[in-house]
Amino acid sequence: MMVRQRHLALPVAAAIVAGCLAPLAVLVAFSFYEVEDFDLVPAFSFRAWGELAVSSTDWFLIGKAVLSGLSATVFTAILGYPVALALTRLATSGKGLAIIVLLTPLYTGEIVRIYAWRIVLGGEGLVNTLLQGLGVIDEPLKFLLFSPFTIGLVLTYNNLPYMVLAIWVSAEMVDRRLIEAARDLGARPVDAFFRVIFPLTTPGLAAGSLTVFALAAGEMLTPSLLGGTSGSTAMALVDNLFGTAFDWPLASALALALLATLFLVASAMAGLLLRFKGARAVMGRV
Amino acid sequence: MEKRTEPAASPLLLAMRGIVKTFGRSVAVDGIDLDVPERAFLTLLGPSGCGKTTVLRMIAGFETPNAGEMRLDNTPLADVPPERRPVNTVFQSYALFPHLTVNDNVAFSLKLRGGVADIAVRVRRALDAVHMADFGQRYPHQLSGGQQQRVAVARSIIAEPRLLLLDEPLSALDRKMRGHLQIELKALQRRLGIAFVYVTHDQEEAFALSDIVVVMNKGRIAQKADPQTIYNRPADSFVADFIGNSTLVEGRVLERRGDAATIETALGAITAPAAEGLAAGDAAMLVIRPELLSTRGEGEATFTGSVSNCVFQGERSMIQAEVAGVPLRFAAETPYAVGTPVALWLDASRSFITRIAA
Amino acid sequence: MRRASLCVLIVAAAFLYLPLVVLTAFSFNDSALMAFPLSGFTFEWYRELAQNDNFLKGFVTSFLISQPVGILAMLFGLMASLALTAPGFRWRGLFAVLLLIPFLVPKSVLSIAQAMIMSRIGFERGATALILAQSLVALPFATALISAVMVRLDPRLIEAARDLGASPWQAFLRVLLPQIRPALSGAYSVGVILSLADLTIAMFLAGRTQPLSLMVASEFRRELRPDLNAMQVVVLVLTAVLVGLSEAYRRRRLHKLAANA
Amino acid sequence: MQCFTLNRRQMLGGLAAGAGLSLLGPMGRASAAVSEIVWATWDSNGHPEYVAAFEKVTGTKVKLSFLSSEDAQFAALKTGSASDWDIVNPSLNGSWRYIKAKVLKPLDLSKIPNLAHMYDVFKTTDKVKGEDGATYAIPYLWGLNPIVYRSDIHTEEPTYSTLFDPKFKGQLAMRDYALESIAIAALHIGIPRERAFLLTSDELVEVKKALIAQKPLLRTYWQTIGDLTNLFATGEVTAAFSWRVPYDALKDKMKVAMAKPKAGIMGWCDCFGIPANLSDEKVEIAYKFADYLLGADYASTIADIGNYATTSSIIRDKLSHEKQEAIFVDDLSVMQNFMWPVAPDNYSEWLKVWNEVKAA
Repeated sequence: MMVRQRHLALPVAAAIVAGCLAPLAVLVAFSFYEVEDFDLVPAFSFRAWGELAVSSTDWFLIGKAVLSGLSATVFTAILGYPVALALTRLATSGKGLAIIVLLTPLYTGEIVRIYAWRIVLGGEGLVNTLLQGLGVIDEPLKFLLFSPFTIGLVLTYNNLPYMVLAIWVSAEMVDRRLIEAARDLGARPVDAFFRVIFPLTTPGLAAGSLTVFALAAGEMLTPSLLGGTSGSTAMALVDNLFGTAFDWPLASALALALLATLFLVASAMAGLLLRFKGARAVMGRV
Repeated sequence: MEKRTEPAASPLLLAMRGIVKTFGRSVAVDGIDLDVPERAFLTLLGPSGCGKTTVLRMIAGFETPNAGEMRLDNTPLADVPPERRPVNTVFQSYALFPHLTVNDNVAFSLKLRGGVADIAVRVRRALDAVHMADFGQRYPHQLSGGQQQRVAVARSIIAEPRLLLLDEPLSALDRKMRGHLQIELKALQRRLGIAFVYVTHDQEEAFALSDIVVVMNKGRIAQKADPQTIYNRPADSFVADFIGNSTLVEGRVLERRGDAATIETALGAITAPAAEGLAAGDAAMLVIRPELLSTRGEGEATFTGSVSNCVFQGERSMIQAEVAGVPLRFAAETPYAVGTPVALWLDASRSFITRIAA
Repeated sequence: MRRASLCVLIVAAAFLYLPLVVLTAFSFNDSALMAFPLSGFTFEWYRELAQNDNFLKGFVTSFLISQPVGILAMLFGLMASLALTAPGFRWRGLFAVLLLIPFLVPKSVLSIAQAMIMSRIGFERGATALILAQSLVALPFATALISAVMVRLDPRLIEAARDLGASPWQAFLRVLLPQIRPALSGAYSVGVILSLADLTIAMFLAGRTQPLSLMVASEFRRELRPDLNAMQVVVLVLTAVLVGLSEAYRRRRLHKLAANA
Repeated sequence: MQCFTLNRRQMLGGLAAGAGLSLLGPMGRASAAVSEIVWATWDSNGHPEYVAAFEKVTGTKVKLSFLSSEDAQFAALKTGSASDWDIVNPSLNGSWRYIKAKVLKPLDLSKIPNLAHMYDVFKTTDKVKGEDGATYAIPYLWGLNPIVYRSDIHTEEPTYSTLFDPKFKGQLAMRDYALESIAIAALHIGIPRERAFLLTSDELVEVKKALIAQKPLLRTYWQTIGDLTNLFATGEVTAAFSWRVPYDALKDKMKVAMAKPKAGIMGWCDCFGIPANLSDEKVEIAYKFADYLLGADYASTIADIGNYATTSSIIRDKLSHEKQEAIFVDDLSVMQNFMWPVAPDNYSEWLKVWNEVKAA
């Protein structure tokens, strides 16, 4: 009877194949189709792939997606560690509250939140008004809004809770006595972090990094509404090719190229993080 | 056993005065004074929850006392973080770093200091001291419990601390391994000449290892003395009850004469050495340890009763006999059947009349 | 040490709540424009919100969609976790990779691809499509939550239950389920949250169904109205109240359990 | 364990919810023919207020589905992913695409009595006719897209070249839309208006250069008209190629004005159309809606609130002269000066240029 437990994988796998792999397979097929008079014609044409191969714009945007995914990962990790570690020090009752506090911002609609950021960061916005009122600056800081800085900031904001959660879960599993042992053996808090906590939380960091990377690299609303003239993204281009330009083959090819690139970078990232001794020690025990 | 040096005779290493530690509303340590002399092997003994581990953690610097003062080598410890205290700890679960090899675990504190030239040599030496030199390349999860324990000890002595704290280091090991390691630990302490503060709830272990035993109860020190004194003259009924397998019989002091007193109990009036300060009329407790009861004696038997329970323990049996409603325990070479009538002789001069614990 | 942690948490909360504070402020601001300076206090936007049937409908739609998403995510996550932790499962590695796919593919690419295949096979877009697609995206999260608890369970407990005469199904119900209940609850919540917050999938797959997120995006296309801020505040407060109540309820139960024990 | 009761309740709630949905589904569909139609249109053409009278008279609810771009509308119809739309909104100049791709139903004009009131210029246009001579779309609303600007900052009325003027660096905005933005850049670099939508590849290269040079001057590209209104209101932008919506929304709050560049005013005209696959039971109500769009109720509400004119003369004479002026029906010859944006044959090249500009 116990044998049956593993058969539960079948419906799940079927759902993923139907809902996820099949559409992606269709993308592959479409990328070889041709468009004639607004009609998608089955064919075996390399037109889209050829166009993609020589398009510096497309590859630039794919690179940009990777870069913004990576930078969001790095920033959320740097900010996420102190927050996650502070959370582990809370009393159990506080943790329940903390998780609610952490997740609530995710409930708010993306669009409304984006416009709230405009009010915060705008030329006549909260931050500029405050800084001018304090006499720190004379002219409003224009780079706060509609710049790569804005994209970085808001992508970090949007993804910070995921990173914190992942590291937090991992950090809770680190035996507190190991940290005490490190301190006892002469490690300052910062030594204890780099020599014990960090190595032992790399699985959490890896999980968080994958999440944040995938989410940030695929974002299009935040860059387009807050990034100003630097807000174009590969995702928006796919959307544009699909909807506006009616060039499904190229849209499919670009989407697949983006996907493949993200997969490669993500696996490289995971591989790198999981090569740490700590990750092996933690995973080995499980 | 040899007569030990009085604690006060060695120079003082650690002094704790009026230490209080509370967690929320519960008081873990309730105003204790404790001195640890140089080169002493001091054991904190008590049931779980008595505050012994908290004392250890305060010495290590993981907890900050709410009140009181601690001095190590006459320097206040108040603002010294754990990493700057010349104190190392062997943790109950060993707390070996799972991502580091045995060598790296042991070398941890030396590497942190930087500029230590002979790390490899010293690691080797520390591992030699615990007979683990051949395991340097292994990871903790590849070691047995006893081996992990040895590595933990090696790791905490390599930096030559002034004081080594051991938090129930042998509790997770089987009986035989525990016996081995007790002997090794004691030998190691003598060889290194560092003071050990050892936490355990196992009185046999405490007696086997310690120069000084500190029995704790509910955050306070119930008694602090050498093992023999603790055993023979427990300061109060708590210590008496916690140590050994004694029968405690409540009664009232009839008469006090020098070191001895006569106590009236359910078993009758018995004269025995008594705790200082007990006077006629005080409620007190007579402590009867199993080995003071014998089934053969001269003259009239002290008590007569019948066997109510018998536990076979191999070389001897532990018998419980009911005497005037009081269960008395004693050892016998052969098992007894339940219901057998027995006559018992008490060596009253070696029993003890002690205070009733608060 | 404690103080440092507290400072970190306060700064983090300030950062996470800054935009929410701003939109709360503007939900009470006496101006139709979302621009500084604040011009006065009003409940006008809440009044308008209360009179707007569309939002109520959108909210109900979103809620109705989020529930099956939560349940599907939980059930499929449970099945996936059981399979992942099943003894002697040869395809475990492959299955784990498969589970990661819906998560690594950007939602918009996935939704576009799903919309394409659906229009080809004539599967109408709408609530059903939306529920299925959102559940698929929530599945990896749910699985991660449940299996994280499951791998740490002592397998001997199940063996003990079997030893005491429980059938596999009884062992699952009486031994495994009680232990993973918090994780299941978490998986369900993740599904609900992802569904409520989702805009991307809805843009491509909602069809005639108009969840709140889509409605808000659509309204914002025309006009940035403060009653949308008011609505966000109401949703946040409602969520907070619900969570607070369930937490209080949970604690009372704990007390009761403790008292009975 | 402590979550058990909560969990069970959540699950019960969820099951009830699921049941509710499955009930909603068929009910909604069965009664849709009479109770509801979905109108895909622009955010400025369809407000709930504009269709209230229709809903009242017919008892049919009009559900608004706002478009993001004409191209997206076309693509959605073409791919069948627009199955939820009952009435669509092709532009006058873009109708040929829809007709050629056969995504619209030929219309029975006799079912739209209000056609009689239509201005001749719209009545006679053959842009909405197919090769078979049938009419596929009905123009119903038109207007022009001005440059909206802050008159306190721009002392001179802006032209398209103002949008390329370094003097206003960081205060300008363009719409994130290839067709209009490229045409404006073409006018700016001196290409005559007749050819602004018929650019050669070489001209596109020049236009691209101008647009890339413009990028640092722009605060942002605007996505939706609500977005642009917000940008004006928050002081981020002082001049932008726009629709008239921000002007109407802000004219009482700040000094804003509309400029109609002499180089060529972008006109627009939206049409009523029925998707080719619309079910028969909905066609009748769709015709009623077309008639409504050309009737007095829609014309007067949208003139009043949105400041737009319909293609029908039905209420023109009842309006004050100021209102006539505001919605440009005082002198109908204005239409002769319009540039009608139209997707060119090499449109994909345009889109490519625009994407390259944005990614530059």
